[in-house]
Amino acid sequence: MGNYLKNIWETITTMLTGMRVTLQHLLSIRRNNVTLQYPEERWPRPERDIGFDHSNYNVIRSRLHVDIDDCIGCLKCERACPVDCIKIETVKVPNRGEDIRSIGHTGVTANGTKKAMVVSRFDIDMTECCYCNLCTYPCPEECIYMTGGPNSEKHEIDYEYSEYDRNDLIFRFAKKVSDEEIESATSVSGVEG
Amino acid sequence: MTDNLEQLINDAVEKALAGDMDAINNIEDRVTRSKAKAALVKAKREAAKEQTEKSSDENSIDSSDVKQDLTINENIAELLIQQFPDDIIKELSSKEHIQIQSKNWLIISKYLRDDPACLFDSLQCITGVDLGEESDLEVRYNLHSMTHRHAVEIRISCLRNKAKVPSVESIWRIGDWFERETYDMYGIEFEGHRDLKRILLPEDWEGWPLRKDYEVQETYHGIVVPKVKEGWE
Amino acid sequence: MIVDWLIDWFPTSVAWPGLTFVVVVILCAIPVFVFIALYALVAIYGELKISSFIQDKVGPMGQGVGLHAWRWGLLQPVADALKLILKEDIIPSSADKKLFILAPFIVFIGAFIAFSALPFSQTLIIADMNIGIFYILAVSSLGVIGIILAGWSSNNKWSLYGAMRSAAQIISYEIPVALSIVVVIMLTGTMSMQGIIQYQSGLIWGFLPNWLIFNNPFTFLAFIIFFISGVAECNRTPFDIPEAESELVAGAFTEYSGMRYAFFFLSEYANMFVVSGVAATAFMGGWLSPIPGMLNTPAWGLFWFMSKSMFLIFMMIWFRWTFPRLRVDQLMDVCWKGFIPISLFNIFGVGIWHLIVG
Amino acid sequence: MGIVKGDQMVLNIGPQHPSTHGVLRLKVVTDGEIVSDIEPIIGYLHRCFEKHCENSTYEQVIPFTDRCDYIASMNNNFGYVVAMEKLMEIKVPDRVEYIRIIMAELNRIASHLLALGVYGLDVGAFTPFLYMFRDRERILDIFELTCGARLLYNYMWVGGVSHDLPVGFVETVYGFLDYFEPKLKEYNEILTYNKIFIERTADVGVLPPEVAISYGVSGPNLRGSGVKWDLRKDEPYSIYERFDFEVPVGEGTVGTTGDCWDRFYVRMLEMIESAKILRQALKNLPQDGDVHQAIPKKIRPPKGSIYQRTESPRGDLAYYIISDGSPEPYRLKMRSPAFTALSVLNEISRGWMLSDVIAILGSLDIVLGEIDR
Repeated sequence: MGNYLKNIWETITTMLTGMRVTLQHLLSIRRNNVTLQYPEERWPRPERDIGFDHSNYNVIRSRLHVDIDDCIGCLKCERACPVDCIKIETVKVPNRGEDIRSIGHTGVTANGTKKAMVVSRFDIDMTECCYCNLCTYPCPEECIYMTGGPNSEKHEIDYEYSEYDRNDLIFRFAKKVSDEEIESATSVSGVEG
Repeated sequence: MTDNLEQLINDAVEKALAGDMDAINNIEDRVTRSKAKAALVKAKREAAKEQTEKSSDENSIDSSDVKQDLTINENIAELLIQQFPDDIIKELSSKEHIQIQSKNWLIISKYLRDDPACLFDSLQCITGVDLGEESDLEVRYNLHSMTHRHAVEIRISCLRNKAKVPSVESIWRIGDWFERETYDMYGIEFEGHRDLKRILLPEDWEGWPLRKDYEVQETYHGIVVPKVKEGWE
Repeated sequence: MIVDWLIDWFPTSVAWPGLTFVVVVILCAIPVFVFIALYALVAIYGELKISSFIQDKVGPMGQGVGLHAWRWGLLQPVADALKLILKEDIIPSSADKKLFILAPFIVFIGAFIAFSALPFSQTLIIADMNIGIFYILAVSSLGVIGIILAGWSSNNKWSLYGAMRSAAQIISYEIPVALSIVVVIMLTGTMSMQGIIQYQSGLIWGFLPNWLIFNNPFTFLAFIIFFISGVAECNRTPFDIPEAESELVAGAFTEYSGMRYAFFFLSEYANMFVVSGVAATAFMGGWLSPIPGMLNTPAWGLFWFMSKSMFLIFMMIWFRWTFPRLRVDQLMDVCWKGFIPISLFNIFGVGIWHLIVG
Repeated sequence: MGIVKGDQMVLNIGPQHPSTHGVLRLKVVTDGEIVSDIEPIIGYLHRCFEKHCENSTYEQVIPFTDRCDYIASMNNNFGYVVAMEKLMEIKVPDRVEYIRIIMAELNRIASHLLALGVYGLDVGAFTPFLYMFRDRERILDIFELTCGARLLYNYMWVGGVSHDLPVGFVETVYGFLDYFEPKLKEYNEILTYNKIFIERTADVGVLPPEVAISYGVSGPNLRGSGVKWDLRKDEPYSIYERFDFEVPVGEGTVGTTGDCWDRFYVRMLEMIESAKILRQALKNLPQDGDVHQAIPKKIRPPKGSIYQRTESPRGDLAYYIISDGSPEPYRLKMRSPAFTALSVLNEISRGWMLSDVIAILGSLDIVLGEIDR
């Protein structure tokens, strides 16, 4: 009998304790609220300079970006990718470090490296990307990196990107010129050189 | 002019190495700035290289300590050799593992679990290994004792086309699932297992995926199994 | 009352007296249905908001398009209801079609007809029967048939589990409910709802309204048992084992969707109101004002009744978002080993008290 | 009167079910509400982790380990890099060790919060679940601040970590701890000591220590059975021997030792211990040092094999790595603690009710990503 009454007593007290906790939350919702009204308000993403050489680099891993003018086509990022979501094709140029205007090819990177390749294709399939950041580290020119967040001035890119067609999530960074144009441009300049 | 620039870059790099990235970021000319950055990267890499070399030197001294951390008990091998002289393959055994023949494995495992000097009451892991396309398969058992707090690794090799090992499911209950997993991946049959069937893969899967000579099946239930992604579109 | 008034109002010389009756019933049923629908919208909104506030969220805030785009998400329940109504009506191919279609209506009818005896105010009551409270107890357990039909006809194991649990639960909890009501009937000496309320007018101890919860400790206990058993009859947490979304997916309602599911939902909320209404009537003075003698017009009566019921509904919502769920056998334990002995003891106690004090 | 035996019914819980914690299927043989046999059917989430690893370089394995136990990715990274560093005999700088331990313990708290919250959901309490997720979110924010990812970090690398700590990190974590420690009282009030919760969990699904050891159950589940066994204490890896903390074990406070409540409460106590470790680590964190310093240029371990165990939030997480000297592992086997924990389900939930099976399954805290790999 004592046990029986003790049980009832425990039940009542612990339940009332629980109800007190929830009532406190109910009454102090203005102070406790943790949610945001999503499309209008957004969670601030941490902004931080980690000493990486892009002034706009953001620690957030949101979306890969390639400064294609700086890419020398070394394929290191393609090899580093664990899920093979990067595809690069290159064409050799006859003269290292020479601009080829017709296909918009710049000869020298921002770091001063003379390019030996025209990057004819640089596709990243963001549907497959696993955001591991492994491709950004081997890049000798630091031209592939993760961007995102409102604090990246250069790339006003949505944090939550979406497309109607999954093919639109394959990002094509190479200059939009056809293979024939590249071929003719590289061979012509070869003749001239 | 060029001397000036180089001087500027060198200064900036030195400052940056000391932790002041602003020195580089404040350079106004874009080309100079990127040159400075390139120099900084180079300098950092060299510094890192030096440090790795240095630390690898330290490692060679420390490596003796690392070995002592291991809880592997070397006496177990001697004990087993005394007890089961025919079943232990001494040539292939070392301090860290004991290679045994599969025939008496069930008896040995019972001994390992119950003998007061061993008391391996916990089977940590069963790992199947394919030793190469031409050679045998191997099963590795990592045992651990909660009482003595020591560990041992037992290895049993078996033929590739007639892979059979006695089951230890009755000794350590977790052997049940571990053996099913090894069977699933390597096709090693554990004799005496109550319910040996695939565990992770569907029951009608063909082949043993973790064998080195495994070839992906063409179709599964009429669905073409996609090969490695070859280019897009 | 309303029924009587309407019947009087009709010309008595109509050829078929039965027709009068049918017309009157329909005239009474329509406002009740509208009331249930409106009340359900309010209650659902309340549940959304209260649960959100308890959980440190703000709940629906009316961001978006269409019906959602209004202040504080006030139209959220309307949007939800419209969504449910417009959804495709799916009947599983292996279900027993007739019973499957019938089940939601039976559940709803059980809750619906109980409203006819609820006294909303001095004059606002559909029918003031002399066995009003007995009638409510009788018809509110009608819903269990609907739940069993739903579980059986869905031809789904989860539904069957839910239905069997629900049947056991509702039938068991009928007993403590009835035993607590016996306490009320003992004291008031009437089963008419209005009669019970009339008994509670006046003061007790000089300052408290003479409501039954204040009358004596046994009636207070009876109120607690009645209310908790009522929560169990509504299948709400901590007694929601027939639905038990983490165990039985959705219990008896697993296979239901769209309009039919909305009916189950509606009847759950209607049941909540019936339980709260009966508790408010039998123990908290119904439409009586908390300050005896003041604000006792019929309009204020409606207000007092609704606020008492809504307070009890708020308690149910509060329970739901605080407690875990009991296991099915523990639920039966609570009923058979806890509530029923205490209720019996209660009846005894009230009798003694009445002899000595009253 | 004998027990009336009714017809038995086979019930499939899952693969789509609210409380299977992933895509698990339980084939349950029931007699009314009583469960007489359970066969867990796994593999719905099999992603060929081990086969993948044999075809990736050692660096590329780390993102895959993230995805095994996606609730405690840091600890999975940690186990792998500890194994690799032992195999390659790399000594990492002190700062890196401290950073790793801070991250691992933060993730342990996050993982336990999820386990406890979801367990509340399993027994029907919705609100504690959201309270715990609210606090877990703060830990994820700290991770986001550190490495930019919230769930799958790829943070620990062989020989170092990917990003150095941000400015103000230590203060942020101190702030979190100051916020978090009082919250435990709230969880206890609303869930742990709630009578209904105790009724649902005490004496249910008792796992005796011998059975637990024989089934290879480890981590909080084993400690819930009263066995004082924690790899951080008993076989210290990294620098855990420098920290002062207790190993909480189940004591059967409200029921039998080894019941669901004990397993639940051990996790609750472990969060306090993790907070303790965090405070010590933050105090002693070396201020300077390059986190990339010890990262080898090429990861090519010498020939050999290693079996390294670490304590993940779910138990002994072990990696068996066999290297043949190439940049890709010859064989990489992951011994997942949740795998062994799930295998004991049938043993301890036979004879209980259907609702209890859900409660027992929840108390084992399984993550299907790790079981199926």
